[in-house]
Amino acid sequence: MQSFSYIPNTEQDRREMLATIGVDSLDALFSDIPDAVRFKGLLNLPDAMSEYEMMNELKRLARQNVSLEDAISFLGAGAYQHVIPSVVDAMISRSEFYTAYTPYQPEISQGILQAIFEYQTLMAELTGLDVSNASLYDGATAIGEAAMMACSHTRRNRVLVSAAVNPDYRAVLDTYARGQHVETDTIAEIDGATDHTELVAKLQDDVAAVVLQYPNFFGTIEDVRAVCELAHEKKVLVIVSTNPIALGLLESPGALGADIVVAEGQPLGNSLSFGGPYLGIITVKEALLRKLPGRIAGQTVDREGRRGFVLTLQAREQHIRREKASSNICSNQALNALAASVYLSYMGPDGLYNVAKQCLAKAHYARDCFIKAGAKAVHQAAFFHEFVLDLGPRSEQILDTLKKDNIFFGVPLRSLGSRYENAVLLAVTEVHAKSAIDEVANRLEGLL
Amino acid sequence: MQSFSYIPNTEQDRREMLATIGVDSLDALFSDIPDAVRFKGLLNLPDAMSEYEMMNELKRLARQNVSLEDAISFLGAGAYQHVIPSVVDAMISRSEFYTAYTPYQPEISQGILQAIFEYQTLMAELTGLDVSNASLYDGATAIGEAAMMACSHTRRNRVLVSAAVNPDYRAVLDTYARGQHVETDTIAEIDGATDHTELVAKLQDDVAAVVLQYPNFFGTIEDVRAVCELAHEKKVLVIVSTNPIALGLLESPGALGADIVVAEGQPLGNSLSFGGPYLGIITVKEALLRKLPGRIAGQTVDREGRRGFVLTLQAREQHIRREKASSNICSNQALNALAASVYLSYMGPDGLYNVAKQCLAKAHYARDCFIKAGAKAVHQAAFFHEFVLDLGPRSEQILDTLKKDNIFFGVPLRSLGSRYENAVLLAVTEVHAKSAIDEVANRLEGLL
Amino acid sequence: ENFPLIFERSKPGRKAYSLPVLDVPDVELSTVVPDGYQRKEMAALPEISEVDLVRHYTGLSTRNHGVDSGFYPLGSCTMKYNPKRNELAARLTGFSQIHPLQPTETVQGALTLLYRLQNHLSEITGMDAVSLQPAAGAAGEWTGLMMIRAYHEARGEKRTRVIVPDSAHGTNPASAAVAGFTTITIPSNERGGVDLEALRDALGNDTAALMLTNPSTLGLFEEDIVEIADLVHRAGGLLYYDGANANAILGQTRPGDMGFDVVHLNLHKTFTTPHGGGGPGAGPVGVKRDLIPYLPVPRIVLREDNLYDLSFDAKASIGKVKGFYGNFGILVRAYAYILTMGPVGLKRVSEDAVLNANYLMKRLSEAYDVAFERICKHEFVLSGRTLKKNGVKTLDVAKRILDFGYHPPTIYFPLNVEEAMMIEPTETESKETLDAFVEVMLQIAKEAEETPEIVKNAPHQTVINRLDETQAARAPVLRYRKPTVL
Amino acid sequence: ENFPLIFERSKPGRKAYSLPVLDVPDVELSTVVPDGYQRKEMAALPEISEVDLVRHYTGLSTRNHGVDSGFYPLGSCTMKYNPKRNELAARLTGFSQIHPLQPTETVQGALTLLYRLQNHLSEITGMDAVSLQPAAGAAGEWTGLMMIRAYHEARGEKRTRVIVPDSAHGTNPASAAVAGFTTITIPSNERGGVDLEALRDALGNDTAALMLTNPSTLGLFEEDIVEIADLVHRAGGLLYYDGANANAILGQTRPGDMGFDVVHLNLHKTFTTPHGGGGPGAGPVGVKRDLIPYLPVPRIVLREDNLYDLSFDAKASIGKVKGFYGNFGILVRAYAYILTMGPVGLKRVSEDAVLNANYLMKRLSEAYDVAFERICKHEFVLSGRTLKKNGVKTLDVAKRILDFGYHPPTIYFPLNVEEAMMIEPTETESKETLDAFVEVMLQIAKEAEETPEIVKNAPHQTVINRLDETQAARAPVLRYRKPTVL
Repeated sequence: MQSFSYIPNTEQDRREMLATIGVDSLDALFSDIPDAVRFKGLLNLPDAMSEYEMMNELKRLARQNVSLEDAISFLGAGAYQHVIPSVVDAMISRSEFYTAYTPYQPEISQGILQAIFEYQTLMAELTGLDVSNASLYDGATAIGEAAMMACSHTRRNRVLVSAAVNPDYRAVLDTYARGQHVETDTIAEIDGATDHTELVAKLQDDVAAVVLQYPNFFGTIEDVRAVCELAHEKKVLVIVSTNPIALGLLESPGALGADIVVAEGQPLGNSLSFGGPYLGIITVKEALLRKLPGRIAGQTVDREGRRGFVLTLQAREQHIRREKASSNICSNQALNALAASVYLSYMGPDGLYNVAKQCLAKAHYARDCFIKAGAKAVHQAAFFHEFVLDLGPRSEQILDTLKKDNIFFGVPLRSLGSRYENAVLLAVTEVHAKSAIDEVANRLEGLL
Repeated sequence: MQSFSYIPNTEQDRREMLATIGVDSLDALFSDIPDAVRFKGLLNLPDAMSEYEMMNELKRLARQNVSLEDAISFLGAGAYQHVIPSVVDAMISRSEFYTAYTPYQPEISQGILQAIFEYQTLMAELTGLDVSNASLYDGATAIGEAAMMACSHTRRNRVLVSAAVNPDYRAVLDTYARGQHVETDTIAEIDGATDHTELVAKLQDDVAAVVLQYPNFFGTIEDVRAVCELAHEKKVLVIVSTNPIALGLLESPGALGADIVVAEGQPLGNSLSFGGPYLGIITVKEALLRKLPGRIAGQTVDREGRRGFVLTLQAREQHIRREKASSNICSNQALNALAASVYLSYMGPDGLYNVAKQCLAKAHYARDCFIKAGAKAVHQAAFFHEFVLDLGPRSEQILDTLKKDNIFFGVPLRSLGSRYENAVLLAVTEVHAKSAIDEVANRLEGLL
Repeated sequence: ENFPLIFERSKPGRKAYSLPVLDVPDVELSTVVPDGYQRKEMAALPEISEVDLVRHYTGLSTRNHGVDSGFYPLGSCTMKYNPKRNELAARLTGFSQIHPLQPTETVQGALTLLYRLQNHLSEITGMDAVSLQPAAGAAGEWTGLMMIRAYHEARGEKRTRVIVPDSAHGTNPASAAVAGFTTITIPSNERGGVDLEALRDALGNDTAALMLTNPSTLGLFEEDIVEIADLVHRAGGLLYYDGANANAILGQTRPGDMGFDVVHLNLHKTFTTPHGGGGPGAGPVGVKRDLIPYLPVPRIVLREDNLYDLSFDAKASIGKVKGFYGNFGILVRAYAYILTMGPVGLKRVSEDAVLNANYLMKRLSEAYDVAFERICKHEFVLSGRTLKKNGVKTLDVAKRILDFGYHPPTIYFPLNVEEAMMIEPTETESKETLDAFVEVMLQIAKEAEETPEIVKNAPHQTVINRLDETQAARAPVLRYRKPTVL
Repeated sequence: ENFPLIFERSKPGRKAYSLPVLDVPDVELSTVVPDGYQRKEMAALPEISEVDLVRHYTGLSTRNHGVDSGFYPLGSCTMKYNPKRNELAARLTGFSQIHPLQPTETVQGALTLLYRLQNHLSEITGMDAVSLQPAAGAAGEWTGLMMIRAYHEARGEKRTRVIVPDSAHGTNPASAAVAGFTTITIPSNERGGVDLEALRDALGNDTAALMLTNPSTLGLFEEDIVEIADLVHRAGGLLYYDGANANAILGQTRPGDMGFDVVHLNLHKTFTTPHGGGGPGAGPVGVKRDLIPYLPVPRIVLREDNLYDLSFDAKASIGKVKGFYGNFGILVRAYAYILTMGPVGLKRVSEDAVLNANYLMKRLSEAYDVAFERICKHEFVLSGRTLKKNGVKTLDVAKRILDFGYHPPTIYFPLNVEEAMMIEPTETESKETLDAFVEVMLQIAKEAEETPEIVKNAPHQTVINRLDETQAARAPVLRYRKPTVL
């Protein structure tokens, strides 16, 4: 009989176990499946591969991708290349963490529970709000959850979304909204920032929340404070989607007045991995705590008064609320949250500031270089580490030429409309050496 | 002040600690170094690199090597490419293992001590002898240690070494022998096997041991049994250097009569790593136990009768014997030994047999293919997974041409004398797909 | 002694981080950051050296039980062994260091993998197309239900109700709610299956779908599945398959063949991707042909020039359900698993999962009430009601199990069994492990009889004993705050 | 309960291994293996599934204390933090998957690294050339002494004696013995240094070398080093530097400048490569110009065409001392460390190693006898003699330390201090860690006074208590044997 590394029972084990059960064949254990729907024969899948063959096959596939180790990439738009300290993977690779389930049994899960508690503290600190959950799926779904939560809390069902919010996030939000019969409405952007005039016009009584991004999709540092003031006048909540790296240097959305902060946590020590698994961050003001979706860890004591941690406030959650739930989230991104905690603990306040500062300085340097090389600025607003350039009518060919040398210059924005027909969005971080920026600027100059 | 990830003390810590010590500067702590030999200024080394820069630099160097993932290689001669199960690195990467020292405190070192005890058992089982130590440095030095041990035990100081023993091992043995005023003498090989006639002639009263390899340097399955009979008649010990993979299928040297078995343990789950760290295996008959160099773990009980393990028989060791020691070994290759244990436990008897069988079958298949392609057999003796081919006068160019396509056809043997002027030694293992062998045979045919 | 929080290990000025020196001109913040937008107070992140950080998280890890630590028969969670080779595969540079927006020509390997995985999961479930996007089982449910809604709406039908059995996971009704449906819960019959009468009563022209976990959370295969499917379809509804328990049926039967229209799988259950202490998982969703137009975008497609591509071109699609294309790193692991097992291995998985469960059920029936006396699939439910006479609750049994180095079963679920204990051994456990667990369970049953206090006061061997969950919820402390120095 | 041996988890017929199917014609063994050379009885390797194997070794790991588990002030072993980044570096495919006999053009990266590491270590030690081959400190000693022998022999001098101080590691005299020398041990003076009178007496025209660890194993810098070097050289001998304690002097002074002719370094001490539970380490050896001809082969050289190469061309060489070129994987880690620290960082290492040691010595002097009242370097020696009045031995103190999660100091070494405890904190520890350790040590001293039984019966918190070492040695059980079933 073919053996499989992950299936221990021997033929003799199987015989003994069947005898104990009191049936004479394995087939008898499947006799409750109506014959009409029994699957006969074998699934049409490739034959089992040994570890060596499987790994070779996957290495072959992996080599068919151009990894960023072999490229210069200014791609961002929601996923960012950063330095990931080696300790991150070393710690999340501790098997007691990654092979565990949700910590339902606190006595043997203090490791993860305390780690979640620490994560919640870090997120609250970073975003300037009171409470964090244990994580959501990613930055895109976090906006969806936040908006639904805002509707549930305000009992209103209209959400205003800035056009300067990542279009992918807006698309996911739209799906969430359709699900719960919520309407979304877009607020236009001017020069890469939310148009406050339009916002004011649309801030009607049925509006639950305004969603904006800070720094926004174009990299612009939005005037969150002003938006919060406008919205709060109408008792409208403000949901700010942010970049956690930027918060090493920019004022926290909480301090600016945001009621709910969400973020894509990938930049905090999580690898790019072609888009996932990433980390959905959400923090809220205390008042919103009972509407916060997902797991939450809380501190308590054991019978001897020792500090310990448990999952708490479960009355909010789907397994208790069932059909009355306003979120269905169950499993989340615990291991990515752990990575974020290790990352932030490793960087410390000084390190995070330093990363943010380098992103900012290098992005400004790169933008200047590329403009000198002939690209045109599209926006004039203040920005953090992303910005938009216009490469003119030959934009597509230029990107293509650079791509052939494994230079991924930026994300084309043509889907955003005619204004951005030839525009690309670039992100620059601490991984970009001056020499690489200069090299690309040189190449660009020759192409423009 | 520049900060370093691995140095925690802050400036304030340093000030407080100096105050407690009662000195006013760090310099004062080095005042015992005579000024004449104080090193002024900074060492002439590259400036500190951040983790990202350092890793990039090492990745750059690593990419300047052709890894065997990108090559077809029949190189062996003491270092072998095998399938390494993923569990091996996962287990030896547990930091409680790899960041620990030699287990001097058994109560908090049961993990490593039990692992050593299990390793000793595995080695004894595999080699067919009574006792193993916790490891030596590698296969080459293991022969040196074994020979010196034999001399010490027999109080004789002459060692006969087969010319079919790996020349590198012989060179290391020579260095050991010179150190301890031992003489070594070579027994010639005929058709890739030890010449028994010459052996008999040289088996004089002053001979402590005969050293042979099984399978030997040329891959030949030596007649160990016959050598043991000849040697034992003269009360000469037999030291057999073996390949642990071969012992999945070939009779154990212990069963054939060997007194001391040594081996390069690299093939047991240790990566090639450009020659090290590897694993020196040594096992002996019970009678030789008290002369066995290195650490040994033994079973015992604690005060409550629970089974436990300790380092034992330390009276043999350098830290007790000091100038009376016949070996100076202190640290060894514990982590490589652990890798070997994980490997063997994973493979089990059936797996090890299977690996050995595949090596044997593929080596025979490859040899036939290459001979059909025009290479000439050099030896006719039975062999395991290595063999010698003669490529004729254009040998060097042929190897060079293949190399340019990242085919490492074999190890040239020209240093062994005129008979091997155009000969190469090839090793074939379970990693070599038939398609790769066929491809190389095709290429070879075009070149010969 | 309390295990310190990372914040309690912090010391001002200590640094672990290591970054390249800034090699471009520094910027004066006030010239590039708008007034009032520089952070005034830095986030109170810990300041710690590398070794202290490593000791902190290593120490935390040793205060946690994972599958690698020991048996983990947590019902409905399929706590299988997580293969080490899959961890290596996901970490290959060519997978872990690619950006989701790279030109598709530069990520053909990744797209190939996704495309093949879609096809393999279609084959395994008997469906016609699969989307890999949902990040978790619940996300898969929601995605599936949104498609069901779109399907009915496209046909001009107003179907607002989703039927779920009382044994269903909480995510089922919750997902229905967030997809805009109302839920009807129907009771199980005495054999643990769907009560056909109740189903008939519930069905109507407002029925959007029946959600079924099969085998159910009771570990029982729905013997009437053919009739159920027929009833639902005839009422104009669709069938949704919750794949949480798919481990029991791999290669034995397929949701598609049973009549299901939409299915999600939990790759972190059936396909050995690690649970990560609560995630990330992946919840791919498969559909029958009629529902293909509604699949989320982008879809992974094979172009005529034999290159793989992302297609956003689907007018009827429910849209995007997640950023980018799903939890790629998890998908790589699942693909590695499928390649490793092949069709023979996957069938063997369900065989041994079911064998192990029945063996364990049989042996435990000696001391515990089995909720339903019939052959189970990959898991089964015991009731602790017989222990109650000495005041021992199922919770106590669970806590006592901790003392023996095992993770306890799921308790108090499903809701329709009193003092439920839901046990799922999985196929990756050996008979010896099951036997050792049986010995412990029998001993605990004996203790419950003879020395109930030992059980009621358990655990005794853990780093901490029972925690005050009431206090935790009543006066929530959800984050650390630095003590104010007076 | 005993933690099972891997053999006790074995079950006939169980398999974890996974190999490609044989794709070439199978061979009939009897046709290719000589008669009597097929194995008759398979080695009794365990038969175990993958998860059981993983649980076995994971379980064993949790029964072990490493640097990542907590403070490890084991004197003379320099138990520093082992950087995670270095582990990654050594595992890069381009380093871990290259064969030592590949054509040198295909391993230029590896050779570049080795060449640069040689040069960096030369600079750090103040020597003229370095060989990276020795696998460990003791192997470095032996290699160095073999070169010293070759040097004297080449000059026609018969010098057979090596002088070592009484505080030396056991490897020093042992290495001298295996290099063919006899040893003269000289006592230390009252300040812990070399007794110059005794040295003068020992020196003669048979003196091959003086082996010195500086700072010594007492943690004391040899203040008379200039005079000592002069004395030895004038007697025609050479000076050997045992680099076990080099952590104290990085960037502060160099063996070469002190007058040493040969030096070895322990990369697994000073250069943060992990100890691996007893190895692998690396013991590179450096020499002054006059000894270069005797260095082991091969040497890593830079050819005129700017390619790196292996040179076997050295007639006077002592030959080969190890297979291939040394413990390459360890050398990669050490190189990564040197690049990480740079000249400023390495100097800071010795500063903080010495600062931490002096701070700890000062604080512990409150309750323990300090062996030598002077500034120490990276380590220091306490004597437990004052505790003896209540029958508490140094061994007991060490065992009691275990209860607090620390590894104890080295005990009963060096031999010239009664009830010695040799403490080396290293620079990777924080002041808080040292302070917490001090509190424990003071508490133990108090216990020794007030409740000595607690100390004498320690440890109390470990998975096992004191083991019967006498029985272990008297009736050695050195391997598992399957119990015979009667």
